Amino acid sequence: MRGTPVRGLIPLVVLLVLWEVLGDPASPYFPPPSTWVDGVSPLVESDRLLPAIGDTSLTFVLGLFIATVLGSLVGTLVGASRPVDRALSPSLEFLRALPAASLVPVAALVLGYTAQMKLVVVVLPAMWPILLTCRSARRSLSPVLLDTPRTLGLSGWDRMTKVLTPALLPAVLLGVRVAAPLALIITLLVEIVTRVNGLGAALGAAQSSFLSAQVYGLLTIAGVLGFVVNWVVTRAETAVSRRMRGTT
Amino acid sequence: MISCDDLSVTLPGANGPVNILSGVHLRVAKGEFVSVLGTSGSGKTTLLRVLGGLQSATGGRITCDGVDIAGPPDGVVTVFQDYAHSLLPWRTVRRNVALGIEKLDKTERDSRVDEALAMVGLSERDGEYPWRLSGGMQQRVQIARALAMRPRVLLMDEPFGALDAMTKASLQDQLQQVAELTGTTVVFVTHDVEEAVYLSDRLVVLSGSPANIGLSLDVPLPRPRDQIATKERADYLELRHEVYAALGHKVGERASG
Amino acid sequence: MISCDDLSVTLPGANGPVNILSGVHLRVAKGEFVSVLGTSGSGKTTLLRVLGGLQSATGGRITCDGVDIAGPPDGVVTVFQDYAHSLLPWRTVRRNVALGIEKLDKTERDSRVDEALAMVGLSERDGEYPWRLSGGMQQRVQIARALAMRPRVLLMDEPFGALDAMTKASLQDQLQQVAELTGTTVVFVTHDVEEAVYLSDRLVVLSGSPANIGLSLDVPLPRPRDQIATKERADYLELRHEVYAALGHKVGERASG
Amino acid sequence: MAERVNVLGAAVFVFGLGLWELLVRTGLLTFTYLPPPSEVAVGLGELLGNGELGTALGHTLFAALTGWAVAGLVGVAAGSVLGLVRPVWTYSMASLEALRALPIVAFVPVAVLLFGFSVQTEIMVAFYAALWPILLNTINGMRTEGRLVETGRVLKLSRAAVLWKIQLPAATATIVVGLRLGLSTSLVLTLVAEMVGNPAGLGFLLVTKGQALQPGQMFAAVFVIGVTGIILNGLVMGAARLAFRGQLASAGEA
Amino acid sequence: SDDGDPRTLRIAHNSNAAALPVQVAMAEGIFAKHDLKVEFTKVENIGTLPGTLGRSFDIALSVPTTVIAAAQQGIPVTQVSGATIDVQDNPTGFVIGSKKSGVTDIKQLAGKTLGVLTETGTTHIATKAWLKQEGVDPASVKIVQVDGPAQADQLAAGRVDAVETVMPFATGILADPNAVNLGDPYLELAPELSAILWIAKQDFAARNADVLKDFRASLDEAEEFITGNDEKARAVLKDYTGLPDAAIKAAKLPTYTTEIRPQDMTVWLAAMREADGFTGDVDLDALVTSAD
Ligand SMILES: Nc1ncnc2c1ncn2[C@@H]1O[C@H](COP(=O)(O)OP(=O)(O)OP(=O)(O)O)[C@@H](O)[C@H]1O
Ligand SMILES: Nc1ncnc2c1ncn2[C@@H]1O[C@H](COP(=O)(O)OP(=O)(O)OP(=O)(O)O)[C@@H](O)[C@H]1O
Ligand SMILES: O=C([O-])O
Ligand SMILES: [Mg+2]
Ligand SMILES: [Mg+2]
Repeated sequence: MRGTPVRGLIPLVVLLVLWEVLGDPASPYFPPPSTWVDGVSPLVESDRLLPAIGDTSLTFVLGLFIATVLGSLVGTLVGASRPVDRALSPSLEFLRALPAASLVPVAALVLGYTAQMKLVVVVLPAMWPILLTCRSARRSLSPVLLDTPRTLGLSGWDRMTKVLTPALLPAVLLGVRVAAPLALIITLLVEIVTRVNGLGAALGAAQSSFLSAQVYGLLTIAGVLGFVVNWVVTRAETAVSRRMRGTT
Repeated sequence: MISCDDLSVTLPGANGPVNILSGVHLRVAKGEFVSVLGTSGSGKTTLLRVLGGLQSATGGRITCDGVDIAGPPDGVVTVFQDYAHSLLPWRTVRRNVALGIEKLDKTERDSRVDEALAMVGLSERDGEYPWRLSGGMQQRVQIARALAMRPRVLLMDEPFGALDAMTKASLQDQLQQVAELTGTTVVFVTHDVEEAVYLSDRLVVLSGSPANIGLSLDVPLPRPRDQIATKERADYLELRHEVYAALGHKVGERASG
Repeated sequence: MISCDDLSVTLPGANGPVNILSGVHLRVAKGEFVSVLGTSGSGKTTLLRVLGGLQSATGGRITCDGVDIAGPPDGVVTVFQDYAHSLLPWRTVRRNVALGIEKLDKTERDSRVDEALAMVGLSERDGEYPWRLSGGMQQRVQIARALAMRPRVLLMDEPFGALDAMTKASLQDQLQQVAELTGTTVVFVTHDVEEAVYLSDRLVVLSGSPANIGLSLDVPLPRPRDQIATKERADYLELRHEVYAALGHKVGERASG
Repeated sequence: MAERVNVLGAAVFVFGLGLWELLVRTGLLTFTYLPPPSEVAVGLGELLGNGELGTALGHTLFAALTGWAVAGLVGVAAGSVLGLVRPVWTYSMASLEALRALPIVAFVPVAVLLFGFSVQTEIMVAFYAALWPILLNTINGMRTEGRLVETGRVLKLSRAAVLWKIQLPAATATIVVGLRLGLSTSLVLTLVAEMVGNPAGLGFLLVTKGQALQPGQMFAAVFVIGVTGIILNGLVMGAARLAFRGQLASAGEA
Repeated sequence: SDDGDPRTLRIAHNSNAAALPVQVAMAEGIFAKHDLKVEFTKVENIGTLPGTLGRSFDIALSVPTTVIAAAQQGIPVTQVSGATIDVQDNPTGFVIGSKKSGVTDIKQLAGKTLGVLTETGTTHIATKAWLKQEGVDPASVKIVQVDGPAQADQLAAGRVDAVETVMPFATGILADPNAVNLGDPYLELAPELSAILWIAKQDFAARNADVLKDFRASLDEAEEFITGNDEKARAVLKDYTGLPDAAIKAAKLPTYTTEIRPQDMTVWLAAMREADGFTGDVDLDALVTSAD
């Protein structure tokens, strides 16, 4: 599988063109795409857009990164050991189901209204897909593949870096693909809820001021942000999968 | 050096746990070459996995140099029957062979890899990925990887099973030479009676269900052995005969008589 | 019934495309049993994949009953060399064997599965998952699956490679009997010269790089053959001798002389 | 069935609750917003007593499970097509990737406009949230090992039979992971939709209990949400083990 | 009832005490007496309500800033009744500082963190205007949104230095000895100001003037009832807010009014222009439906 071809954007473009042509330019709820640029221009003029994109990107990417590290570690651990899996699963399952919005005040009590607080709230749900895909990939690894480095006397570290990590990498990246939009959603949600810096804060403000063209403009920017990260991860995943062809 | 006493192994099965091995006593001396024979499914692979520290026994005691085996002991390397799964598909042949010796400095490592690849006749294919190789080639990569480690003990599970007669003979002799030169202890699972007799100091046959060692036979043929000279010896032919008979096999016996 | 003319196959390699087979001419008549020999990596598996319609040739013409092969033809079943990857891990042994005949009604299907499992000696393990079986057992499940299909043409890639001598002999005879009874055409890749001579009407040897058929030898031993009687015949021993010689192998020749 | 009850996991969970209670009792944690488990238990009793909890839970479960089930059908079907039919993948995957990147929470107000304050809004959100993990995992699971597909061809299975008997079962373990992910995501986003959109269900219950200065009841709702997550996941895994015994056993999940 | 019976009103409001008159009117049969049927929906997030008028609801509780912003974006809503009014001896808005953070006066907010209910909300616009009046640059105050129930903890924990809030949260926050009430930001804009009101879609209001008149009349009667029957009224309040008994007992009810006060809209628009850089042109006349 190669990277996702750009041709695949055709249906989306058709949809947007239809919206532009058939949409009512005066609609307060569904302004056509051509109005979106004007919608966000006040933010550009007041120099608020770029910092907002920066703040959101930072939380999103950093959150996703931490979630990836934690998710693959915990996922590998619970995938490798049934007792650990049984001990941790219900608690993890419980935490996962908690809505981010009700975690915000709790996290804020401990960390204040800071970027770290945003990170904590983002990491928990975002690590879940990575944890689960990693866990199931670890479970279905061939025992012979796992025995090989042991019999060759590789140290624990070498077993992890030279065998386990490459073998689980495709699964981790699949998990990251699923987690990326989730991390973005939660980042925006936390920003909407707290109005702590970022696109979500701008989005929330625009929404409560009924600036729908600005809302769509900001959503598009957020969407592009998510798409770019997705695209990078997908590229990485396809490149890795191709190298792993023997196993897949 | 390797010994197991009253070894038993139970594995999960569709209808509850199954007792695979029971009451197995085996002692392999340093530098000894022991072959393990037995019908398909008798438990040879399981026994080898226990000796290699890859599978824990349900009962009995297994030691290597007097130390209880828990995990693969240093210098004990297993060559797996399932070669397809034991090669890392993301590494080239060369890097697969180097996997166990990457702590060595580059010159030493390279020379060992080159040597091992030459032994198995794959010097030319060192840049290839394993999934582009034929079955027999993959098996040889695995053997090369084990040889590059220069192990004290080699546990080999049907290592030459997927090889044609000529390649097999050549590898048998390479193995024989290496073992003799370095004093390597070898436990060798095979289906090939002639190969077992030709290579071994002793051969054991797993039989029964749960399996244990039904026959143990010394092979006092002089070393070094030779594919032509040894196989023409009367005592070689007699031993072969004896093993076939013990396996209840009327064919090889007569056909070669 | 199966024929290939001037067949050539090129596969991708680390340093660009590699020409594996070139100028292969092979004709297998209906009901004929042809063995394919050759050193490890010579292209036996590749040839079998082309005949089975699993791999398209780069050049030449391949037909089955006069029809160009594009995809596996009806009634042609391949038994793969790497049995570990060819079984569906989520299906029990019984359901793996039934995979190709699920369109049949239940009674017929069950009786065919039972029969096939009995032939390979796995009747007792029919409820087990394949990953709980030993290597040789997995290989036998794959053979049973092919036999249950009652194919016109069987393409077998080292089907008895992981089996001990006794199980192997028993399966050889089962196969022989089935082929004779049903007029099945068999192309059989093996490393075992004695097996090839014992089973075949004709054997061919792949050699060279790119490989083509270097030797083609008729085996005019009378049928039905017998593990004891046939292998005692002078012409059997002579043929065996001849093949070993052609393979450049001095050992088998003398050892059995 | 008895050994399926996860005593160890429950013990760890209860230990966590105990630790929290201890922290509050020793005065290390003193927040009115975040009550100790004992107070949450009282709140839980009150919510159970007046029947609010049952109604809200029923509503949320209905919305989340409906959205999830539809996403399961659509995701597995579309994922199979995308995973198996090259041109469809080529000409639509990038659009899906772009749509997937859109933050659904921000669309809740729009969904409220389209569907009003109705359960449809929540079902839409639950569907959208669950669709992606199921879709991606299905597409990924459809990359069946080449040899298995060849086995199907060799045994002359029809294209449909190869799909049904080989490719889908081979993808099952992966799809089940997608379904589990989809389930928790749809539950969580249904709650978000209830918190900011349709005023019903557990999401609204916890907002309104917060506004009513009843932190015990509010966190009782949060607790119920978490436990619901555990139970739903257990049910999905249990059902999957029953329905796909072999697939899960071979994936080490039995 | 856009498409059904105009005398059946679908009403949306939140847990605010401002909604007490409609609930009392319902409970006491006052609506029925005026030949009105009503259906209530409690929605905590009333910011989304303007868009739902005419679809899900006929009448909704709202705030002036929302009405102005919505109208400016072409969403045709209009005030159809007053709800509450802040007067000097009965304020409903609060800015509360923390002694620990050194905020005991509005001027000390510069450089501090202020927890607000909604950044775009009425209370915050008023606070910003107030800050400006006091010579503090609102941009120098760091704003975070903190949900009412969480405000007390966040202030006590020092996560915010001051909060801007309403009833009933103010009671709990002020219970902390470190908390200091800095004043009601609404009353800094005008001596009397309405900050909560009832809205409907403009065309609905135009078509159903008589219904709305009955609606207001019902609320007026309900207000009288509240004044005369404190205990009963508080029982209703408890019923729809779910507040604990202590909070119900301690609650100070706001001053109710059904009066539509165009002058208040003018004050709010000015405050938005002044404090929020609001630049749009709004026809304030359309935003109020004349009472007669
Ligand atoms: N992972 C496993 N789980 C459960 N049972 C197993 C497992 N592996 C092997 N067995 C069972 O243990 C028995 C012995 O298997 P083993 O692989 O040791 O046989 P073997 O002698 O090596 O056979 P072969 O010559 O066919 O490789 C068999 O009955 C097999 O079904
Ligand atoms: N998938 C592949 N891609 C590229 N090259 C391949 C592939 N499979 C096999 N080859 C190459 O083709 C050649 C012939 O391989 P093939 O598997 O046909 O040999 P074989 O005669 O069956 O050997 P063996 O007896 O070891 O199984 C080898 O050089 C091998 O490296
Ligand atoms: O609230 C969420 O976790 O999406
Ligand atoms: Mg074995
Ligand atoms: Mg081959």
